[in-house]
Amino acid sequence: MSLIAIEGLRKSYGEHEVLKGIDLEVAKGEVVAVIGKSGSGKSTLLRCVNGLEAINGGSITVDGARLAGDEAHLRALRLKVGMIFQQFNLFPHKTAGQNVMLAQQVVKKTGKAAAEAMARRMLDRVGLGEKFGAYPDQLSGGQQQRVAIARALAMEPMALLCDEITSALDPELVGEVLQVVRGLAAEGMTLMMVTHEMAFARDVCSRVVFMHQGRVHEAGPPGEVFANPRTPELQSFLGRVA
Amino acid sequence: MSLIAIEGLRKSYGEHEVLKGIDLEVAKGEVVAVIGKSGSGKSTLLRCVNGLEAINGGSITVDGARLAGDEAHLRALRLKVGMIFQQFNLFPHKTAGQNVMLAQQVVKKTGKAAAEAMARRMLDRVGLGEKFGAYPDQLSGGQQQRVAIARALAMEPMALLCDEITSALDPELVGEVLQVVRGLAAEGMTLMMVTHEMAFARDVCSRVVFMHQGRVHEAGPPGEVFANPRTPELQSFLGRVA
Amino acid sequence: ADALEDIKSAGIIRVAVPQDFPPFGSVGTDMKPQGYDVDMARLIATRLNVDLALVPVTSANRIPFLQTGKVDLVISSMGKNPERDAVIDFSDAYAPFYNGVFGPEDLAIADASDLSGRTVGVTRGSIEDLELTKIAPADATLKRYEDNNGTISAFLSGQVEAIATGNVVAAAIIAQDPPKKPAMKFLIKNSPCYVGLNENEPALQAAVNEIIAAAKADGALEEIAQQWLGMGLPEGL
Amino acid sequence: MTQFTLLDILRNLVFATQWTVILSLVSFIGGGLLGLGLLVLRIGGGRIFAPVVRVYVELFQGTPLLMQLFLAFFGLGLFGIDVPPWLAAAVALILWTAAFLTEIWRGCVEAVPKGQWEASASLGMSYVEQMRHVVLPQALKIAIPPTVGFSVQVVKGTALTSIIGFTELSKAGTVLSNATFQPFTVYGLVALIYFALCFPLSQAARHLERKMNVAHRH
Amino acid sequence: MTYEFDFAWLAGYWPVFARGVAMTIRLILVGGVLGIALGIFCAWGRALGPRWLRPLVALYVELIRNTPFLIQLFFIFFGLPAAGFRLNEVEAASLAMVINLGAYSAEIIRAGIEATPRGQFEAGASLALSPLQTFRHVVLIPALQKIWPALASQVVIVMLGSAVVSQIAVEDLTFAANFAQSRTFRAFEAYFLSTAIYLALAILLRFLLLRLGDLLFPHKRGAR
Ligand SMILES: Nc1ncnc2c1ncn2[C@@H]1O[C@H](COP(=O)(O)OP(=O)(O)OP(=O)(O)O)[C@@H](O)[C@H]1O
Ligand SMILES: Nc1ncnc2c1ncn2[C@@H]1O[C@H](COP(=O)(O)OP(=O)(O)OP(=O)(O)O)[C@@H](O)[C@H]1O
Ligand SMILES: [Mg+2]
Ligand SMILES: [Mg+2]
Repeated sequence: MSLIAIEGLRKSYGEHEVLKGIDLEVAKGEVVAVIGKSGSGKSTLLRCVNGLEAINGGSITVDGARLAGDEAHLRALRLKVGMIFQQFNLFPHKTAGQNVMLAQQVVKKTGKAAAEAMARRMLDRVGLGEKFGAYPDQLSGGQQQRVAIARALAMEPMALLCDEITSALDPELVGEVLQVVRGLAAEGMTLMMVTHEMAFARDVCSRVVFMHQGRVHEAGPPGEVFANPRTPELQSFLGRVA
Repeated sequence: MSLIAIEGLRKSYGEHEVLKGIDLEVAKGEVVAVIGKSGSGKSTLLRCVNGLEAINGGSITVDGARLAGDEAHLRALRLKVGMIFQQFNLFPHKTAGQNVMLAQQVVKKTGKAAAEAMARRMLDRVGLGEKFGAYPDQLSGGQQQRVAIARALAMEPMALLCDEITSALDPELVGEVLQVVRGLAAEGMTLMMVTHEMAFARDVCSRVVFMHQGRVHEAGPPGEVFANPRTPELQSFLGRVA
Repeated sequence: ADALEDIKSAGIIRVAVPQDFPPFGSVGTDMKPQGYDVDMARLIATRLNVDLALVPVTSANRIPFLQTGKVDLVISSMGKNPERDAVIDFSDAYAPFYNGVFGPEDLAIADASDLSGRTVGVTRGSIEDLELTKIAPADATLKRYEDNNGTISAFLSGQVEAIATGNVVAAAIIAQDPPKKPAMKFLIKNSPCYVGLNENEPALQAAVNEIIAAAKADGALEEIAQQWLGMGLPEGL
Repeated sequence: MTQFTLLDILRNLVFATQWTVILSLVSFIGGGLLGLGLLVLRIGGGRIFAPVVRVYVELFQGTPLLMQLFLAFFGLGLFGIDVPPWLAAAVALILWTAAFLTEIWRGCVEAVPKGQWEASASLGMSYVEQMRHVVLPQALKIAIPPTVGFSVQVVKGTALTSIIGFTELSKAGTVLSNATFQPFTVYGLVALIYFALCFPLSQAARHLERKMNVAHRH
Repeated sequence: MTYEFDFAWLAGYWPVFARGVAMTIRLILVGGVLGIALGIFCAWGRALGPRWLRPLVALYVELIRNTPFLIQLFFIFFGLPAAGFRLNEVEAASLAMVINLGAYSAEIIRAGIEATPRGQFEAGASLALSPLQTFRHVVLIPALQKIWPALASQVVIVMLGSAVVSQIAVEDLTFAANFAQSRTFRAFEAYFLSTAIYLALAILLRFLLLRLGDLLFPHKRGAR
């Protein structure tokens, strides 16, 4: 059974229909790269899966539970699916460690000691064990993004959604974040990631989904999709980015 | 004789010495790429050449005139050397055309008609002839940056300093700006540009300067520098970016 | 210079009068000052044969007006005490001021010692404030409001149990027929009001005193008292 | 006792309101002009003038307006300078308003991104030209909502001129309530009139602010 | 004019001034703490609260901001007893200050909340925090930090504005000055003295508030 099942998903902003019926299944342990032009609806798709946007049609099912709009269901969903953003969105008034501890303590009511132990473990995992007490603005972009990953991991989600998590980084810092993601993939984490890093997508992902004008235009294993793009849209897209 | 001559340039912020003695000459018509890790002092170097930062030692000579700190000298310098920033820094309360006209009218006391004619010419040159009346927030990032280039060109500088002028752009928009710069280089403009676009540096530049910890660590024609980096620092830098 | 001469040569006398202390000084429907103090000012001006400029003042600024030479006299139902006398000069008394402690009918107070443990409202800096402060027992609480209006409102809204004020003021409240009527509990003192003037102006002081004496003698002051206080001048003012 | 009808009270209050309005306009216009001058000294006045303006602002923002009015009127009188009340009121209110506006506007100038200074410098503009053509026009736009918002404080601040003998709206209220013994009617009306004066101003400020934020997001 | 300043009389009045200063400090302490708390609640109510709460908060804020403090004070002190709710003058003054500062700080804090990047709300939500938890743990502190200097200024303004509470017989610093001058007729000395004390209090209060800000927002120190 697939962990995330999206069926006929539609989403409009006012008049403008951004997602025009998306069908997509993500199995446990799969690493899916979502690619496509700016405005094609990649972010919107991820945000819908995380319940950050109310949907206008279709359904999203995560681990067998169908997404509903009420607060309790949303929170249950978000405990299963973590999200990492392009702009890191660390809490500026909390240290790296506190960023990782907060949701555990507030949402899961984990005790302080246990939350701290978990935070240290997760920061170690992203290679930032020694930055526990540093505030976000004392960290480089790459470090901040890794803290954001640790923060999501600490909630022990079943899947992670990553929206262009390296786009706001200086080129030198991209590598360190991708390294962490590579590790997660190797450990079997389910990942759905919007990315512009084609080389990375080719190496690490088990499937590539190309979005175009609010639809899944092409999808398949990276080897196939990159080597033999079937539609002219994907061909032109790959031509431009590569 | 070189257009820009930098000798023993030193610059500190408080205790922290950012430039530790830079020697560099840029001849007329040369296109110099400045590369290096974040924090290595690339921006600071450009800002010193444009007189935006007071220097602590050494000298900068532009077109035979030595840089001094007083207002009159600074203005004279800035008429010879234009600068373009990562964040565009267009004047948000003026249209594209007015952005290009303002300094001509205020600084050079050019008449309105002449300034407008020049503005139209320069906007045409960067491919934005039809955007004369658009306000910056009605333009895409790439278009804004091209207006910034037109604005600098309208002052008819002898050289242009460009500080990561494509870093704030979405990947699809980088190309259009680099195209404009390519054109300028072909027409013989003297350019000194900080960039992370290695492919572009290789193609277009006549010389590459690698900065490391406030010093010029290696320099030479792009063919040599990229193909045979001599120092381990450059090797590692190129390895990471490429 | 001599203040009296200045007044004569200018042909005008500037007098500070209250605007918030009926019946000594308040306003008519045209917002012009009226009251005992105002008529007193008019009397002095007439008898000095000069024009009159009325300057409405409050208890907070009446003395600065005098000290900075912005007015020549302060006629604003002022009482006298040694500290005040050290700073300005006073004329002879020009008006009586019967003040007492007033409270609701059923409040049992017969003299100052009965105020023990009670809360009494009074207008800050007024004659009754000065007097009551002297005679009230230590455990009586005096609440000092900015003006008459505050004192009265405090009484009517029940914020204080009793108030010390002039009998004419109390009469004015009763005339408005409020739910809570102030009844006289005891008389504090008949403490007269004095005209205030700057120090070292003997000529002006003498002239004012002369006018006051003459007005007492010829009944002019009696007339003012009848109009504004509804009673005649007491013996020995 | 003189009897006042409700109409008498209202008529007199409205009449006194004209002083409130005039004083507000004078302080706001005068304070605005002075504030602009002080602003220039504050941000461009170097080591000598900038600290002087800072002390000035601290002094006027750190003491009650009531006391400032008192000292402007009577303090000068002590030195034999006879200031008419309207002049003292105008001077004190203008000085007070200017102190606040200078600070508000300084915040707005500092809110203009540093990049704007650098871009205009790199085009060869002088300090004055940068100010005139690039920074002030942008700062002005940010400054309008808080400035309009502050005008509400000015309107309410004029109430304190009663200490030097002005019978503006709130003093008229006090005087009338002393003459009528009807504090609730009188102060109720006073509150209403103030609200009628101030509410449009604060709404305008809010509207402008919202409009600007929308324009920003554009 | 040859006015001679004389502060000798003060000897007899310094206890009045000392008590006045203590009262002014007490009022601003109560008014500051509760007023800001009320302001936080109202800012939340107006920016993020349930729909029905928003117009109520708006009404309260507009009523208070557009009428003079003195009038508000009169209504609380003289008016509420008619509704069967009697507060003594100190309670009334404290309540008036809380209500007044509450309205002003609500607007200031709301600006801070609205300046919070959307990403912060979304990060909170995606970590399964409820809206209220997100507000409490994620939004509030950075929002307060952004507007802290403005809030500090407003507290100082309210402290200076508290001078009028002497009109309902609260024995604060202005009362002390008025009381002294009504006995001695030395108005200049009394007002000079109280002005100087107000200035000192204002400077001290602002300083303390900014230090408090440093304590509340330790991450600011790490800023580059
Ligand atoms: N809150 C919103 N209100 C209105 N339109 C929106 C909103 N968010 C996104 N859109 C529109 O929806 C479309 C898809 O946006 P989305 O952010 O999903 O694209 P994307 O594929 O992630 O692009 P990018 O690569 O630039 O991030 C765009 O046309 C965008 O303008
Ligand atoms: N205004 C400043 N005050 C203090 N330190 C500064 C300032 N500007 C720059 N620095 C420091 O100077 C060093 C060099 O900065 P610079 O901006 O020149 O680097 P760069 O090579 O341009 O880096 P990047 O690729 O990130 O733009 C850095 O360590 C930076 O922290
Ligand atoms: Mg996106
Ligand atoms: Mg740089």
